[in-house]
Amino acid sequence: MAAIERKFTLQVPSSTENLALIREFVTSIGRQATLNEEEINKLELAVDEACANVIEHAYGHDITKDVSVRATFDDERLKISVIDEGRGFDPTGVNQKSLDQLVHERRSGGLGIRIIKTLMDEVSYEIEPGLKNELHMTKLIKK
Amino acid sequence: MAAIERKFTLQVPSSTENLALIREFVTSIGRQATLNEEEINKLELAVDEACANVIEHAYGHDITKDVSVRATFDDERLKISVIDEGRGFDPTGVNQKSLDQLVHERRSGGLGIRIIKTLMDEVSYEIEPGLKNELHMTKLIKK
Amino acid sequence: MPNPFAIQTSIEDGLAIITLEGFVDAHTAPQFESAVQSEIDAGRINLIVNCEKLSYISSAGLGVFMSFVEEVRDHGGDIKICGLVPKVKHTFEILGFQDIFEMLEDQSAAKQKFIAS
Amino acid sequence: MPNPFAIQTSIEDGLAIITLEGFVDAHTAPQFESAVQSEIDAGRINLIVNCEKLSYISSAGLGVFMSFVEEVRDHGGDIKICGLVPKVKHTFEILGFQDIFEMLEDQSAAKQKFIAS
Ligand SMILES: Nc1ncnc2c1ncn2[C@@H]1O[C@H](COP(=O)(O)OP(=O)(O)O)[C@@H](O)[C@H]1O
Ligand SMILES: Nc1ncnc2c1ncn2[C@@H]1O[C@H](COP(=O)(O)OP(=O)(O)O)[C@@H](O)[C@H]1O
Repeated sequence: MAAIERKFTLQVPSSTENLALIREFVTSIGRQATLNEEEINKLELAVDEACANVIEHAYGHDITKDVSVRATFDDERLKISVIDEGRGFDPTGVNQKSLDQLVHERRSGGLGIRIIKTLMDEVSYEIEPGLKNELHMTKLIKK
Repeated sequence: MAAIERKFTLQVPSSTENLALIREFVTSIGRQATLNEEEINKLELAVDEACANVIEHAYGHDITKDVSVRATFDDERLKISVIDEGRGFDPTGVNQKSLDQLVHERRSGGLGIRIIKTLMDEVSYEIEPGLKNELHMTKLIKK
Repeated sequence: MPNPFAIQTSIEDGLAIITLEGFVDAHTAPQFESAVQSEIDAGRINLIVNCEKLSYISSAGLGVFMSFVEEVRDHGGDIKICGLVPKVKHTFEILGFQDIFEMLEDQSAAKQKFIAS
Repeated sequence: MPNPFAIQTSIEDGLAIITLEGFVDAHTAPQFESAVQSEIDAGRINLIVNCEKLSYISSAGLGVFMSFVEEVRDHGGDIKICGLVPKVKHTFEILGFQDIFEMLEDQSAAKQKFIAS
């Protein structure tokens, strides 16, 4: 018998002030999905990075906009999507520099997407600039 | 100049397991709305009671159903609604017993609605059984 | 919320001491209820509920106090509450629990009350 | 989350010790950044960031370490990190920060390193 899928949604104004709440939301879901602490920590960080990117890049810190986080899980996987209606971008066009390079260039950013891809099992973007941009992330639930 | 209204939504499966998350959601909003700690505590308890009632009474602990909490605030008031699609009830038909009576009858319940009405500044129900039941609560923001 | 709720029971001088930690809400109140029930089933009717580490209580938790107090009092016992932090104390007081329950500063004051009576 | 973030700076033996507490994320990282900037502006190029009470860091916080380290090293100084709890240490390691930054057990070990060099 397949497990019931459980669904969670959080929608908040686009402000870094809400990142702490987003993390609480995600860790609570991770716990219910029976992820272990280490996996929950990864999920928390990946979703934080995804939402921080939306707040900063998709919306340019416009608090009148909304960030949505949707999560579902069953016995096998936890899927989480971060959704915005902001400017969008071409994720294939972002070139990933090494940490050495970033340090050398005195950059304070450039790690977010790498973190997301490193920590989650599946990552994909669906971009429709100004309409709806979705970042889908999956974590497999190991038994 | 009127303050921007900020809007928050949380939707979770109807399970008491999610009450802790609902409380985190509400306290985070209370803090952003600049309520003081005592007012935040009241808000937290009132919304917990409202959601516990939905989980228990409106849905009879059916985890496939959803509980929604919506909040908006501006400079003057924080409005919060708890929404279900469950069986509904007639709030005017609930008779409020005194604590003495409840204790005498060895009741373990019967305090929830009283708590909500005591702690919030405005409370109203909009009931359409099986379709949409909404409990609207307001807390005034004192400067 | 790594450890939202914990409950412990110990027996000291014939008194059952139930120590609550974290959140008692509609999710965790059933565990509190069965802890009280166990003590009563075992014939212990003098109960202290130590709330020093209790950070939150909703009506589901208050209901546990309400539903057992008459029963233990009928048998000459009591439920006394101790160590409430201000936030939690306020919740008890909103509903008038101070008129029905004795609330003591700490566990030793609560024990003293039982011994003195 | 009553106290999600706090930052403190002290000067000991000519070293700037910045102590982080709680969450460093995109919301709080700017405060961390300006604390580091202040020390550098004041001519202090030997910095210890004490992370014993740091419970969470995201890339916004890591970026503060990244963006200043070359500048202080150019002037013969360094930024050393100490007291990382396992969860936070793991975040640093995912990105390879251990290859670029010295991470010490505690503040005295970090001070020792500066004095020895
Ligand atoms: N949600 C998004 N919307 C628009 N642009 C984005 C989004 N996420 C990332 N980007 C773009 O990709 C770049 C790299 O992102 P990232 O790796 O997270 O590093 P950082 O955010 O620190 O610059 C960003 O600088 C931005 O230009
Ligand atoms: N959201 C709801 N949906 C359906 N029935 C409700 C709801 N809220 C309250 N009720 C009804 O009102 C009664 C009183 O509620 P309350 O004062 O919260 O006490 P308790 O929940 O402990 O019984 C409940 O027993 C239930 O019959």
